[in-house]
Parts: sequence; C-alpha cells; structure tokens
Amino acid sequence: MARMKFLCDIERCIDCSGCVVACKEGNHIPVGVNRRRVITLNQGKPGEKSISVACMHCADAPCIAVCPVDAIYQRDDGIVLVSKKTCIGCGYCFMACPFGAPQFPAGQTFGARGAMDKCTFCAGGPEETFSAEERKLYGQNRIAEGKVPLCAAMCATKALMAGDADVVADVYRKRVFERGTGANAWGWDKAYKRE
Amino acid sequence: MAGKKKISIRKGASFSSRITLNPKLARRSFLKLSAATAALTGVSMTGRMTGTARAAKVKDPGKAYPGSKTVKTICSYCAVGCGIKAEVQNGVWVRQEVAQDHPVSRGGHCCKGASAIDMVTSEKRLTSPMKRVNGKWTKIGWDQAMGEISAKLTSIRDTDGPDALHLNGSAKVSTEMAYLQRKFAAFWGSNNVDHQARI
Amino acid sequence: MTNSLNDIRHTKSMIFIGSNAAEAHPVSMQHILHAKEVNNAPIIVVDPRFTKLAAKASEFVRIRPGSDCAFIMGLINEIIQKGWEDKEFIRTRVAGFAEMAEIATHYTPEEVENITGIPAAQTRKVAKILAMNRPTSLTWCMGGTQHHIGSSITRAFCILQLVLGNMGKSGGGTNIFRGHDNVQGATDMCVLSHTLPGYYGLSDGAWKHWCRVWDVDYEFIKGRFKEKKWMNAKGFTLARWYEGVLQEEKIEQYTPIKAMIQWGCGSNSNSQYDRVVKAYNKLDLFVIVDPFPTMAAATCTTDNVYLLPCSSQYETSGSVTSTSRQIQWRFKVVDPVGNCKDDYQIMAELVKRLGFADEFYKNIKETPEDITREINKGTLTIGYNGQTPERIKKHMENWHTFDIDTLQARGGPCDGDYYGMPWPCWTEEHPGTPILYDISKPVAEGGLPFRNRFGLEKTYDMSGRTENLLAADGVANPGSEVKGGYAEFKDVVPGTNWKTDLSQKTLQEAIRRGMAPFGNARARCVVWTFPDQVPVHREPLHSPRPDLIATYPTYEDQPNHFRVFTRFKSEQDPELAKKFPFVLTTGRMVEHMGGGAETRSNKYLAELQPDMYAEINPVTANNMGIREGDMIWIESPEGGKVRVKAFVTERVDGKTIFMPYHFGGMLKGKSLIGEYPAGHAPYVVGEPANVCTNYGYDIITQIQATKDGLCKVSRA
Amino acid sequence: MKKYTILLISTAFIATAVAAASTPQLMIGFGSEAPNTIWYGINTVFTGDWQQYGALFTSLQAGLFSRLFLLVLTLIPAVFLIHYILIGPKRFSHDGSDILFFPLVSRLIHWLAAISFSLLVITGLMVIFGRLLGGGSPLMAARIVHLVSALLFSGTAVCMFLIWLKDMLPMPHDILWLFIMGGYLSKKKKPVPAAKFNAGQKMWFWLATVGGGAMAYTGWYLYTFQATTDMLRIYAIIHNFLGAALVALFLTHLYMSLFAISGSLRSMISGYKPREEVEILHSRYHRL
Repeated sequence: MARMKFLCDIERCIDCSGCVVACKEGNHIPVGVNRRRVITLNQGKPGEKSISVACMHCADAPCIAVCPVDAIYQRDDGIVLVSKKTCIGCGYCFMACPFGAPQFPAGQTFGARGAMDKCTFCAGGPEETFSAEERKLYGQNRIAEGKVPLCAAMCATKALMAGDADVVADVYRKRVFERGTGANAWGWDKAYKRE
Repeated sequence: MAGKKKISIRKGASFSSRITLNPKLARRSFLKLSAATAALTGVSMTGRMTGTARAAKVKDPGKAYPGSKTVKTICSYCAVGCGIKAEVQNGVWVRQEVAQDHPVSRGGHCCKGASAIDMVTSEKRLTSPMKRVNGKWTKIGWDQAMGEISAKLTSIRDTDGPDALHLNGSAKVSTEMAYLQRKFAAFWGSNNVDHQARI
Repeated sequence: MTNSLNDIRHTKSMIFIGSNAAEAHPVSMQHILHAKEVNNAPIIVVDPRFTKLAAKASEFVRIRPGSDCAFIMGLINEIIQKGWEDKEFIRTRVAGFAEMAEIATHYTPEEVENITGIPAAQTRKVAKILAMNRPTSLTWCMGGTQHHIGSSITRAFCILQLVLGNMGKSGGGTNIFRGHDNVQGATDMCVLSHTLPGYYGLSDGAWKHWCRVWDVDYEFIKGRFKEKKWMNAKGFTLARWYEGVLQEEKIEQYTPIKAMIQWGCGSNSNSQYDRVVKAYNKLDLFVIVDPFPTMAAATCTTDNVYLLPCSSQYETSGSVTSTSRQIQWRFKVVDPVGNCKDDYQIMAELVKRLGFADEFYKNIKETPEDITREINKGTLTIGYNGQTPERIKKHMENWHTFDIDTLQARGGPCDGDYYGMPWPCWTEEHPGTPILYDISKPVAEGGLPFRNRFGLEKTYDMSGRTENLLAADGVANPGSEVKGGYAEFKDVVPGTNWKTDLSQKTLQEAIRRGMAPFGNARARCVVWTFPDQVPVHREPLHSPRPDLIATYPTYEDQPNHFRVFTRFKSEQDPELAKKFPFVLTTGRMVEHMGGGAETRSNKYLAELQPDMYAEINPVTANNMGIREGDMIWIESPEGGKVRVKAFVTERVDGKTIFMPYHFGGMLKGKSLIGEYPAGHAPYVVGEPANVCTNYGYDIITQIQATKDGLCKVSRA
Repeated sequence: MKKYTILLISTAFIATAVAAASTPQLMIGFGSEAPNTIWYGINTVFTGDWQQYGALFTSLQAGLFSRLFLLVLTLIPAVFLIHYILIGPKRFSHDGSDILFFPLVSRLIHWLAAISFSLLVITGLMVIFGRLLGGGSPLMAARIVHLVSALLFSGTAVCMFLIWLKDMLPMPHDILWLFIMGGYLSKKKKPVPAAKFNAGQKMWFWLATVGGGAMAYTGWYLYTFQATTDMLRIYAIIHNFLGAALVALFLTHLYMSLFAISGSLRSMISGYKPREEVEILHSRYHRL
C-alpha cells in the first residue's frame, strides 16, 4: 500500500501561489478558506525562502487525537480526511495542528464556525465517490481517478510533490544530490571565500 | 519538556470501518496511483513514465464527469504558453485538468493560470453590449451597438479623415485576430494602430 | 527569444536584467531552476529590487534604475580587457567590434560604480562568472526596455552575448521573456504603427507586397488613406496616442484623434494615465472591446463610450505564439458565454458595416484557419510559412511526443519537428528553428546564420574602417552550398526577393541549397542609423543624479516622433531631484496581469492580493514616520499622485519606491466602483501606478519609460 | 473534594508555566543555516510554537480532559452517594419562624443563572463526550446553545456578584468551617461557623463568578478564534480545567440543595429558610 505524502522543496518554491489557487479553483473553496498557503520568510533579504503548506496527512495525526467526535480519520494510504457531517466545528484540531491546516468556513447560525475544511489530498470524503454530494462538500476526488492532487500537479516549478512517499523521496533525493555544493549552495560564498 | 512529550494517539482500529466505507475507493484507487504519481511529481521523469501514467489513465478514465471530453488549449495570461486541458461536459467547462504532458509547462501553472477557467465562469464578465446614456450604463443590443458605432466611425472618417481613428489592438488575442487588427487599420486607411508590445 | 524556455536547461550560467521571471513568468522557473540544480549554473540577477527571482539567485546585483547600459558596457569592457571575449566568433560572425570596443573602454568598473552604484569588484566578479561559465543565457524584460534609452540598452545586451560568443548556441542566446500570452504573435503581426505584418515596414514595397497577399489593388488601399504620404508615415503609438486627442503637445497630423477603438487593452498600463483619462473624455467615439470592463470604461464618463463584450480566448480558436516563438493552437473550449461574441465575429460585423468586407475577407472563408493561411502566405520575412493550421493542430494533439530537453518530437506524427515550429519555419517540411542563428545545424533542420540585411560592406564614420558585413569564409551551416558568407536571395523568381516572392520558390530554393534565404552575414555592434551608433549610457530624463547629466546628457527634442513632439533635453532638469528625491520604478506581481481587469475580477486572485501598495525601504519609512500599512501619497513631477498602502520591505533600497502596475478602479484617492457597469466592477480596486510614472519615451520605439522616474512620498 | 479542585487548578497553571519555560528542541542541521531554523520560522508563522503549547494541548485533549470529566462525573456522585447513605440529609424543623433569606430579585437571578449554567454544563459535557453522541448537527446545535447560555449566564453572574459580594467576602471563621468540613461529616446538629454564606458556598460563588468570568473570556476567544494559535491553546487548556472544577462544584451544589439539606430547594423558591437551619448552618448570620 502506497503511503501518500506531500513534500515542498523550498529551494524551488517561488511563492507563485499556483498551488493555492489550483486548490481553490478545483475544489470550489469559499474565499477566506485556505486549504493550502504559501509562506515566505525573510522577504526581500538574501535567504528568502518560501514554502507551500497544507495538511501534511501526518502519520500520528494530532487532529485525530483531539477530535471530540471522531470526525477525522485516516485511510490506509495515510490520507487524513474529515467527515463534515460528523464535525461539530469545535476547532480543537486547529489547535492541535502543527501546520495550521484545519480551516473553518462560517456556518449557518450566528456565523459560528461550520464544519472543518482542510486539504483532502484531492481524495474527496466519506460520501460516495464522484457523487454530487462529495464534490459539494469536499471537492474533487482525484485519487479515485488515479490522479495526483491539483496543487502538486499544477506546481509551476515542481517544487510541491505529492504521491507515494517512496517516489517523492526518490525524486527529492535525486535533486538534493544534483544540487551538490556548487555555486548555488547558499552561504558558501561567504563561508569558504569561493569566487 | 512539553516538547519532548510523546503524544499518544489512538490508532485507527475503530476507524477501519470508515476507511472501507467507500467500496469503490478501496477497489481501484490505489493500484495505479504509484505509477501516476511518479510521472506527476518528478521533474526528472522521462517520457517513459509519462507514458505509463497516460496508459493508466486510459484504462481507468474515472467517472468524475461522465461523458466529458477534453479540449486542449493554451493559458491566456503570460507568454510562457502553458498547456491547459479543459474538461467539457454537455458544452460546459466543468474542470480545468492538468496538462502534465505539455512539453514546456508540464502541467505547471502560476496562480493566474491555475484559475484560467475563471475567465469563462466569472460572474464579472460582461454579457451584453453597453453604452452610457446620460452617464448611466445601459444594456443595448448588438445591432444597435454596431450600427451606432459604424455610423459614427463613418461620419468621423468623412469629416476628419481616416487618421482621426486610433486602434489600440491587443496582445491578448490570437495571432489571427492581431493580424486582422493590423489589416483593419490598413483597410481603414491609417497607421494609427498599436498594441501593448509598445509598452 | 533566440532560444527557448526549455533550452535554458542547457545553460551554464544565467543573467537576468530587468526581469522578474519568478513573478512574471513563473512556469519558466521550472527550466531555470533545472539549469541551476543540474548544471550548477549560477543565476545573476541585476535589478533595483531584490525580487522573488533574486531570492533564487547566486549573485544579486542592485542597480540604479536606468543605468543598465553602463553596467553592460562595463561588463563588455572588463571581458575585453581580460581577453575573455570569444575571438573566433567575433572574427567570423561579428561586425563593428573594434568600434564598439573603443567606446566600451570608457566604462571601467570604477566608472560603472559611479553611474550604477554597483561596486567595481562586483562588476569584475560578474564578468568573470559569465566568462567562466559559457554558454550564458541572458534574459531581459521590461526592466531593460522601458527607458528613454531602451533601444540602446537592449542592443548592449545583444552585444554582450556576441562578445561572449553565446549567440546561436544551445544554452546561450538573448532570451527576452515576453509579457502577455500572445505578445510575440501580435508583434509578429505588427499591430504596430510603424510597420506592416511581418516587420515589413511602411515603404511602398511593403504596401505592395501586402496588397498582393490580400489580393486587393494597391490603389484601393491608397484610396483609403487621406493622402499617400500618410501611408508611409508612422502613426501614433499606444504610449502617446492621447496627445493626438489632447493636442497639448504639437502633433504632426492633419486632424486630431476623435475616435478610439480599444480592443483587449487594459489602458492603465499607460504612463501619464491621468492624461489618458482626460483624452478618453474628449473623444467623440470610444469603443471598448473586452470580456471584462476595463478601467477605461469606468474613467470615461461621457455618453460617447461603448462596451462590447467579446469572448475570452477559451471561447474561440486561433493560434498563439509563446515567448519561445512556438506557435500553439487554442481549440475552442466552449461557446461564448451570455451574449458575448468572439473577436472574429465582432470584426466581421464592424467591417461589414463599414463597407469593405468583400475586399477584407476576399480569401478568408473559414475563420480562423484561412487567416492563418493568409499569414503563412504573406509573412515571409520571419518564416511564418510552414506553420499551417493543420500542422499547428497536429502539434497540439501530439504535444506529449516532444522531448522536454530538445523540444523535438521523437517519433509519432510530428517526428523531427520542434514543438510549435518556432519561426522561421520556411516550408511545410521545415521543422522550425529552435535556436536562432545556430550554424551547427543544416538550415533545413533548424539551423540559421545571421541575417544579411544592411548591405554587404560598411565604412564606419567613427574609425573610417571598411568592413565586409558577410560572415567569414568557412562559417556556414552544414550542407550549405556556399561555405562562407552570402547575400540574401534575390531574383529566383525574377523581380522578387525572398521577402516578396509569394510563390515561396525562393525559400524552397534556398533550403534546397542548404542556405538561409536571408543570407549569411555578421551581427552588428554598430547601428549607423541610430542616434547612438554604439550603445552609451544617458541619464534618465528625470535623473536622481544631477551631477551626471552633464557627462551623460539625453538626446535633443524630437519634433515629429510618431506624429507628436517629444521632449528629451528640455525635460531633463537637474533641479528636479531636489524636490522629488525617490526613484520610482514599477513592475509585476504574480497574482495579477497587465491592467488587472481579468485578474482583479477573479475572486481567488483578488483575495491573494487585495491591496495596491508601494514598497518602501524600512530605513526610509522610519525616517519619514511611515509604518507598514499606512496610507501614503506618491507624487510625480507631472502632478500625478496616488494614495497607496506602504509596504515596508527590504526588497527596495532606500532611494527607490516600487509599485505594481496592475491596479485600477481608483483615481487620485477616489474610488470609481460606481462608474463600472453595475455588477461588473472588479472585486478589488486600487490606484493605477501609471498615474505616477514619469514622462519619458524611448528615442527609437517610443516605449514609455516607466522604470526610472522620480517621485516624492508623503504620509496621507 | 476541595483539595482535588485546588490540585486541578494548580496543575493547569503549573503545566502551562512549565511549558512556557521550556525551550524548543533544535535538531542538528547542515549548511550555514540549519534547515530547522527555517522550519522553525515557518512554524512560527503558521501556528506559533507547536512544540510548547500544541503538543501540550494535544496530549491533554487526546485523553486527559475527557478522563478528568469522567472522573468528576463518577467520583463526586459516588462520594455523595456514600455520604447520603452513611450520614444522610440534614432535616430541620419548620416549626419556628422562617427567615427571609433570599429576596425576590436574588431568587430570580439565581434561577436564571441556574438554568443557563445547567445548560452550559450539559452542552459542554455533550461536546466533551461527543464521540458517544456521534457528532454532527445535534452537537453543532449544542455549541450554539452553549454560546447563548454563556451570554445569559455572564449577565446573571455579574448581577449575582454585585448582590452577594458583601456576604461572600472571606471571614476568619471560614477556616474553622473548612476544618470541620461544614459539619457535614457528622449527623449532629451542632452550629457551624458561618454567616449568611458558609465557606463552601463562598468557594462556589467565587469560582462561579470569577471562574465563570475566566470561562467566558477564554470561551469567547475559543468561539471567535481571534487570538494567536498559542493563546487559543492556553485558553482551551484553562477552559477545560476550570470547566472540570466548575462541574465538580456544580455537582456539589446540586447535591447540597437537592439531597444533603432537605427543603433547601423549597427555600430557594420561596426565599425563606427555617430558623433552625439558619441557627445551625449559618450560626453567625446577623439577622439572628
């Protein structure tokens, strides 16, 4: 069984937000809800780095641990999903999450938090696959179609990778190896007086 | 101290029922996934891998949008020319699919291209010709619009000459249309025609 | 681009000047970063701003806006002084090198430091990186061109690549990343006031050629013009058409402009935008053809304005030329939405009502394929002949068969073709030319020498030296009948040359003989028809360095510059920098495009970038008491002013203010949302930066100088 | 009982304090800038310092809180059941004159508070034991009820605070009362040292008003999420521990009023207490 994982290569991420919009447009996410976000550090300075973060589909997902109603569950392939019909919008998963992944669209009453929404790895939800209900609640189910999540598929520089952990790791390992310690190793100019 | 604490997590035994809740999923989603992901994530993946992914797709087209057809087109934002596969069902563009096998973009998009479908689905699109009547925008028909415009153009041409018209063309139209814009200026009788590439 | 985006994968070093590919062309970064990672190719970014591209760079060079030419000439000088130039390439394929080198000696690293602010050591270091890591891919964008010496700057870039011998090589080349999706196609079709399609110019010969293509009588076209002299006179440009309406500067045309058709053009990319708005309101007829209401619709409040809703490019079909000169086909995805019409329908309707439809559509029955065929027939100069609609569509359908590294199809129906048949694609059998001026391949397989365009011999005014302009002996594409330089093809079909022979026999004959139809010549370092025969630095019209104006003055005023009086010398005022202490530069952000009519109407993109802002250095901001998010006024010497949010960031240095130019829908602090058709106003509005961009136009092309103006900042 | 409460509260504060003092563990990285510094920076932007409060919150919420509430809900009633069996309720004669103990306004306030507080406890417990109820829209509604009753209770709590503040100020004899556990451990009707309210009631009062204020404050942020993630975590921890304490005292209050002192429910409705009861349980009440 493949283990699904995301990996964002910060040497490649250029903060274009393609992943963010791909996710929103493909899954019809309401404005204000960010299943995926791009964060830039040291903006405007040498060492500026960007990274795209969504739900990481953790192995020991803290959100599953803290959910008081067991709305969050993990599939055999590691994808962590939420049942929006079970979720009560308490927000505990948000507090437990190290990545800020859970999002809460406004609910029906008093604008209270509605059911939690987060990255589904484009794997839909517990409702019937490809049903209108699944699409409405969770967006596309691309995993069932044998396709990769939209964000990674549409990544401009192939910084964001998604899929079988072994393959993702291989691709990344190869890149790290290729990069080596050449002119682009950040800080080497200063450290080793390289011209 | 707290950071080192091992978090105890309830393992998924009680959720196993949920995992297989969706029998369709369990049956066929994962088998071909590794091949597909290999092609889609890897930058250094070769055509061989892409081929595998496509083969997998043909064998298992999925039923997300039954009866849909795929139309290839090109993103209309910048000049990189990223490929787009548009999934069209019953004459409606239902989904922007990834052109993973496009030789330049390989499925990649920036945020603009990732929402290319919005150009068609946006509720902000103009849907009818309009003119200002006493300063207020008023909807008019095509016939009226084109009639009034061509009458005015003709009268300006007659009184002031063809060079009284300036045509700002566009780099956002097709090459054919750009050609027609330049040709239009020539047939109109003026060199007052220009487009964004000046700027 | 002389090469292609994918070809950057083969480069050994990259230099970007005035280009922010990470924001303006994000997907190209795929190939750029590939070269960086796999080839260990250093990325040198020369920019006034630490851009997102600079974040990926191995060397960031902060340059004063508008001084690019000095820096490049400095690099050229350093390379020549150290003997790193490609001597063989220069001997065989470059003309006017000695004259150029003579002028370049002025630009020592120390002088470059004085002009540009780049430390002399860094200039030396960059020169060494370029010399040691060949081939180099050189990229520039609007940051290199939108100056009053833009044409000089771009020529300096080309000369640098010639000196390094990087032209016509895989991994080298001058790779200008074009802006909009079809800028290349529209430029090739010359929606330009100074030339006919295919860069034929406006001479009588050009008109006669196109009349033959259009299958109309030359006299008919001549009759359409006021007088014959207007046929050969360059028209107004997009940069300054409004002067033709306002007539505040003297125009050289028998009538003011009274009507305007603005077709797919977000006008707020025009500098001096407040004057553009004034012109809109003075027009007798203003027609806007666009899928979204542009800012023009909101700013023109007279009853003379019409909005025609055209469909987007996904609701029609046609070809589109990418920055790599690849021609791709857009298949129609869906029918035009609502009551929209596609561009072709609107044009047909207009032409029919104006009464010249029979002549206009003489050979066009099937739209758009017949138009493509007409283009194939007439655009001989740049080899737009082999890209028939059938072939373009075939490439689209089989795009997966093209190799990512070479862009050549491996097997399949397009076997051997280069993706999109980058022009020149001389015949229907030609695979396209992936790399221009590459003499390592036969012409029939995509090779090409430099074009013979400017005669066979030249005596330079500067040195009195006479030089043969054809390539040296022994330098030609493999399989060429003539092993060395040769002139362009003429009289294969008597009375025509390769550019005007509509039977295309000349082209076929040339290819058959393994030769390029346009000859095999040298690339010029000296352009004797330009005011600056060799590129030299000239201070921006509004210079922050008044002390340099005496040494590097601008040009004389031009009385008839695209039909309008254009100030140069009289505009350059050394006192200006005292009142306007900051340099104003503009640029793109990744979330928006052009004038932003489309992207600001997209809720997700609007959400990502909801505010117009100006980047200001923390030191400057603190000195002025400006905090992040404060509203500030930015004023230009011409009186344009915008009220924007301050974005305090170290991206810009203490002397520079940066603004993105995509915003619109506000003018001088006032929102115009109410002026849009109800329900069609974009989600976000903001001040157009171009209200503030300064006066200044390139001496040759009249491109607006938006990157090196002056401004002052105050708290709002 | 009280020890337990104190223990709980102090545990909560100690836990957070310790967490605040500990520094995140950095791993060894390569290159001039450790990747960890980058990751650390990214995490700070996203969710604050997860290593400090996120892990703490997760480990508590993953099991401790629900167990704590389970303990409160089972242990306290069990203790009281034993008390009821062994010692039984206190009965006082209604022969003597009744003393007006609670005027109408304070009764009204009390009952408003009682209803809203009960709703708070019930809906709060519903969320805590949500997995037994299956989640979904009923619990979503419970969250709304929790909010509405919280707003109601906050109002009444302020009134209660103002009305009873004077009588609820701690007195030296409260220590005495605590030593003899209010006399509830014996069947004898011996006067216990208490004025209008005894030390137990004072504890309940202060926890319900001040603690209730803290609950309202933390709850408001948990509802609106208008705070940093780290603050939300701290608020959630406080809300849960304090909640457990309140539930514990709420149960005690219920037992006292419904079972331990017979007729006290009636006196809360009518406002009058039998003279004997006042003499014994509120021996230092000034109206005596």
